[in-house]
Amino acid sequence: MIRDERIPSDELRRIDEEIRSNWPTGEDVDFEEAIEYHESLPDHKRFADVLESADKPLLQPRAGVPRLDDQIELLQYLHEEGKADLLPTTIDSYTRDNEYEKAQQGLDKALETGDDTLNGFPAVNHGVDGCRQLIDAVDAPIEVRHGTPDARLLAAITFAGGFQSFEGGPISYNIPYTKRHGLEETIEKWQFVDRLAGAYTERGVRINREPFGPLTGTLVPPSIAIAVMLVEGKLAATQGVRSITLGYGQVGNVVQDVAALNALKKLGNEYLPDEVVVTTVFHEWMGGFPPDEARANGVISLGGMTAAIAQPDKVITKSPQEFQGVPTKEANSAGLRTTRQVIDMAIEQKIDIDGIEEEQDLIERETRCLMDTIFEHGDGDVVQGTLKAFDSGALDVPFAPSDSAKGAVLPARDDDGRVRIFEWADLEMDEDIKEIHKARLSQRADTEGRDQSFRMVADDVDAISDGKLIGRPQSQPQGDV
Amino acid sequence: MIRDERIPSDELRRIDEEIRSNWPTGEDVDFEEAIEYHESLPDHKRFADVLESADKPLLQPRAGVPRLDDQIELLQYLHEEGKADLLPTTIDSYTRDNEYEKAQQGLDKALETGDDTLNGFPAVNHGVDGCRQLIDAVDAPIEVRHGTPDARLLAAITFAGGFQSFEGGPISYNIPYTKRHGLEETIEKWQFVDRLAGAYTERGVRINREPFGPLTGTLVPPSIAIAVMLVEGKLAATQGVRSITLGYGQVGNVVQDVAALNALKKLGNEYLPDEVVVTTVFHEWMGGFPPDEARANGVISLGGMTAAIAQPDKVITKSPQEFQGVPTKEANSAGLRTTRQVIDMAIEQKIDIDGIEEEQDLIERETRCLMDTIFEHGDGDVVQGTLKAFDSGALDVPFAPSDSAKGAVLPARDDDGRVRIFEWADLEMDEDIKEIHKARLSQRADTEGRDQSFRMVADDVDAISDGKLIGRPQSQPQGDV
Amino acid sequence: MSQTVVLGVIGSDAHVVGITILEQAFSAAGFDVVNLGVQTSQEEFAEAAKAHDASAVLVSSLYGHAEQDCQGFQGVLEDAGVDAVTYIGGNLAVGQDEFEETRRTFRELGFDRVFDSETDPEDAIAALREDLQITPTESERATISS
Amino acid sequence: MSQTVVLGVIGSDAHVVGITILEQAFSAAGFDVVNLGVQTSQEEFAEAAKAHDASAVLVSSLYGHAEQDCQGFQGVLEDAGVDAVTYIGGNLAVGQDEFEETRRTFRELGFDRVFDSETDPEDAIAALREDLQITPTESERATISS
Ligand code: B12
Ligand code: B12
Repeated sequence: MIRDERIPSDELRRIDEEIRSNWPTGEDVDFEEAIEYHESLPDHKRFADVLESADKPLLQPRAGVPRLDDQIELLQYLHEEGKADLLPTTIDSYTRDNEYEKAQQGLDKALETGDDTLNGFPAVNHGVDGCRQLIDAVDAPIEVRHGTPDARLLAAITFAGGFQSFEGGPISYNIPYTKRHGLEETIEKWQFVDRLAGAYTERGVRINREPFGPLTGTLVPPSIAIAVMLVEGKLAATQGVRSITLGYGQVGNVVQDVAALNALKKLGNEYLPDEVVVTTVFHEWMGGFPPDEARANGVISLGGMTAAIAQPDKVITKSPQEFQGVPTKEANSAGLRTTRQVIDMAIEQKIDIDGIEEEQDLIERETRCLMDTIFEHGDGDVVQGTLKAFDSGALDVPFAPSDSAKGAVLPARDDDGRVRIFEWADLEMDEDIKEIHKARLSQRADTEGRDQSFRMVADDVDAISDGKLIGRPQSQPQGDV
Repeated sequence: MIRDERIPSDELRRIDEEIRSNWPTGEDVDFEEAIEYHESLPDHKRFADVLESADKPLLQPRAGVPRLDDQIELLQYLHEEGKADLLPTTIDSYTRDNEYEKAQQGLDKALETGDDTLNGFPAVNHGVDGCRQLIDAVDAPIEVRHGTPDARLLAAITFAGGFQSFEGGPISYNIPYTKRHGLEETIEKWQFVDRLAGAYTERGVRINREPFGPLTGTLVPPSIAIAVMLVEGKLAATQGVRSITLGYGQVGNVVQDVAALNALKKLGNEYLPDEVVVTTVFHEWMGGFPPDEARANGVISLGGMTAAIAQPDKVITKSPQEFQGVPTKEANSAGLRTTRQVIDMAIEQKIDIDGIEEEQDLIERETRCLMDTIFEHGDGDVVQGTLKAFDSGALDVPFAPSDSAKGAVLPARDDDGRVRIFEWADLEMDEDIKEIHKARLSQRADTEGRDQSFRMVADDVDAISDGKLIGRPQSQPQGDV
Repeated sequence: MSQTVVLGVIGSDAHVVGITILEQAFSAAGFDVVNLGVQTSQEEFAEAAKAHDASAVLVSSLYGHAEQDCQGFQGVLEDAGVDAVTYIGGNLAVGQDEFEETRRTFRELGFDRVFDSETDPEDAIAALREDLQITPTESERATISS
Repeated sequence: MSQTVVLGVIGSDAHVVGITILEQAFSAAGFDVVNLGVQTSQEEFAEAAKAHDASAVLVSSLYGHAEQDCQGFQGVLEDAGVDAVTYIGGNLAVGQDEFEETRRTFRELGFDRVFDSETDPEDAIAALREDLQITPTESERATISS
């Protein structure tokens, strides 16, 4: 029975050898030599140090293209023209499915015809050497961003390749990203990833790990996201990770977003062991974007404003082309610079908004309910607790495609635009908290003169892309404006 | 001696005839026939009614091109693609100088070669008929926006031409816009403009008048702007205007901007006669913009956010191309839609920021000091008081090019980014208020480890275009970030 | 003719929100919806369509690999003996391509209609109602601009 | 040679902030600045330059009418017997023109250097120091990119 326990060294070695034989480039991984390579990197490429010592939110975009030279050019551009502080390398979907053969075909096609049909950088296919060429060529720390349920080979190759930060986790890269993988399976696989990061950490190469906070990106109630972050943070810590960045995706209500980021930071420090350095990352709105770059800039700026107030350690920016498809490098840079301008204009201002403490308090209480139920489900073991809580529906994520989550919980916005829970299904929560949500939602229903229904949820899903925050019915009163 | 008194009817008629003979198109103005034309306009083209009955901030861009057909196309585009609620017609600089001959040459050149060397719509040259073609063709209310010290003929023609809103005033279109005209002269000329608007108003055609709040657009302390608005509002009311929109230009500190808009609304209702309907307009940042559209979008969005919180009746939007030159219609629409998205996402949220009341209180006290000194300088007469107060420097505007203002007062931002007064010169102000400013500015000087000097002012002037709010010295600590 | 529609996200794509909305909209419009969820293979589409005697197969793809994922799809359907209207919709190309080009690509792959991601579910429902009640000629079909 | 520079905004233009900054920067750099303010005519520039025996005339224009306002300016200066370096800077064209085109236009109107509105005052000061101390050849001048 899988538990929240550190993988023993010999086991680590065994798995490592096994997974490295899955694709030819796995052979080139040599741990000792990799440590040396990391030690040779200059300070400003050490991801954890740069992030942890920053005195204002650092900006990082998403970006990945199949060919190495293109990826180098892209990242250099985002660094120089977009003024990104931290850089990403987003991995293609075939690699995420461990279909390295298909990824190879895509890469070959890209190399031959110049036609990029892969939606990211196939790091496994590029191998240790390819990764290092990228690390060497770009003058800032780079993180691997992906969405891979079984990321063991990807981790082995990219860590050896010089990357010092790795996104994802067993829940956050399973529940929103796949229906094909069981949760037990992904937990086991991510224990290896974290253990490997821990092995580097032990040798002084602190690999930063970043659980993916936004989950399905669509109206995720803050406490659910935070609970998942705490679980993944704990699992990583157990395996020896010492630099953990907990994530949260903007819901668009400033008070709720600031409160959530505060709660994330506070609970992160509380639930994670002292030896872990906890940082936070704020993702600009991860749901459906407006099909209009000008309006998209408004969404991005509201994220920047929120970041200026909450001051997370890092902000993942969106581009004005988010709706349409993978952005051009110009659009990606534009998203960075728009965000930077808003943050830099607002960050020195004292902006204390009423009600943040109250909302934060609610989020913390909700999160504690969820954490308590996880511990109870597992008799104190987080791994078992997580498995059983998801199984019973006591822990759940809205719009989850995975079979490992019920996906039965449904969110809706209240009259102020904060995300509340409309359908609890089996989610564990104190009755008095449920009453609070209920009261807020019925207030909205009153304002709109309609019943709470899935229609309201659907309207909220579309609202931001339609130019609003709350999905009001078309012909009804507009609330207190 | 010119005083704040209503121009008698016969005098109105005399001046009207005189100024209409200044350019051939003046002949076509027929007041009675114009009233009929206005009465024929549909409700949704009645500027004052549309503005006063709106339930959320209406958006209006700036736009003006020389040719009529181009102007029609431009406004239709801004209405349909930019979703502007209210439209502008910005007048060219020659017309502002009453150089109708030069404007005609520019217009002829534009018609012949297609080359637009005029920077706006020469409404006098287009005449009553041209104006009405514009009003007829565009499906929203349109305002005349200009910057003309002597706008009498422009008013006579555009009012008869169907425009129902007219920007400017004797101080706000003198002090920031010209050094050639004395204040006494512009007051006299604007008394005519207001009196003419009053004559239409008496006949049921409520012409909306909008004093230009941003003044020089560059770090204008809120109380100075508000005092000028109150004076111009009072002058217009005396002449019979009943729909007055008081303006204010964003300084970029959210608390100060919200406080200033609140104070503007409150003092406007207090100082202006009861029979006047007072509305407010917020101008997105009027100072130097960043030379980068992406960053400019951030500046614009911060304005939208501020508008969502303060909820003025109208917002004048900027375009991302503000730095470069007159924007394309696409960029102008983009500025509108970015603003709309931010406002619509934020406006239903309850965002109460601490310290707004306190800042508002300070602004109100400052404004009352200035108003008191104006009344005292004029022995109760606002016109004489304004003339004498500007003359003595008791009333002053920073960066004023006009010889009628000393332009000796100098603003600088405090450590929070609020605009304070660094050099008072002869500006009238209670000692305890001066002490508050002094304390705030010395706090900033401490943070930066440098003395207060013109260098600080210059740095602040450039700060937003350089991507910050406060002009910190390059190598110094960055404040409390 | 049965009014069953089979709905799913093809390939490795896990974007579930769109089909959740579509399922709800088509159900509300009176169709029997068989929602296969995300990461559905061509074969799973074909089997389900056959098993439920579906009159329409609605394929969704958001993540930019639609073109590869749909290669040979019409053949798989034919081999399984499926005779249904086929629609595809979502975000069908990687990057910032022109949609008309994309539409052509997927029409050539055999889809009866191709929808972009700005599509209102109501438009797809209207189109399907039309396609199932009358067999439209090519010219009529063109007027619906899909 | 005197180190006096005459500064002003030409035509009907009232944008005063730029020349306020420039006045301060040139003064701090040791020049004697005669600031004519906004809305200065060609004749006023010429008179002041003559009266103060200026070594440079710095013209600013922001509002987009610079080209019309500067027609014949060099002739007016010559007629007044002014022998000075002439610079123009600011926002010199209406709309979103390419700056290189604008620079050409104003070089043809006779200005020695043309600056865009992103110019840091320090760059203009450096250029003027160079122009006044040594008479640069056309090739040297080109390297300062103005
Ligand atoms: C939310 C989201 C996610 C969530 C998804 C959670 C989940 N499981 O659903 C997360 C964060 C997990 C995610 C992951 C990824 N995403 Co994503 N995601 C989005 C986002 C922001 C919104 C999608 C959404 O839910 N929209 C709301 C719903 C209601 O609208 P919809 O999906 O468009 O569906 C409507 C219409 O399209 C239409 N429709 C859809 N299908 C069909 C079918 C038919 C027949 C018809 C008639 C109509 C129709 O009707 C629907 C209902 O109105 C979009 C960008 C955007 N649109 O703003 C990117 C986007 C789709 N994602 C993208 C990418 C690349 C990915 C990743 C590959 C990479 C990554 N960054 O990690 C992974 C893929 C993982 C995987 N295996 O699938 C790209 C796709 C690029 C392309 N096509 O060129 C997009 C466009 C973002 C971008 N600009 O880069 N994503
Ligand atoms: C503030 C402002 C105003 C204020 C001016 C107050 C005042 N009296 O000074 C107000 C609101 C009154 C105003 C009015 C108008 N404005 Co105005 N204004 C601006 C704005 C936003 C900032 C200008 C500024 O102060 N910048 C800060 C200073 C420090 O920078 P600067 O002026 O560029 O000067 C620096 C450099 O250019 C350079 N420089 C300047 N001159 C010279 C000369 C030399 C020799 C050298 C070496 C360097 C140099 O060094 C300076 C110091 O660093 C600009 C847009 C922008 N830049 O963001 C528009 C802008 C200049 N204005 C514009 C226009 C059209 C007008 C109006 C005609 C129309 C209107 N909308 O009402 C009127 C003109 C009235 C008149 N008669 O002049 C346009 C010009 C369009 C064009 N050139 O194509 C602009 C670009 C806005 C736009 N995008 O439409 N404006």
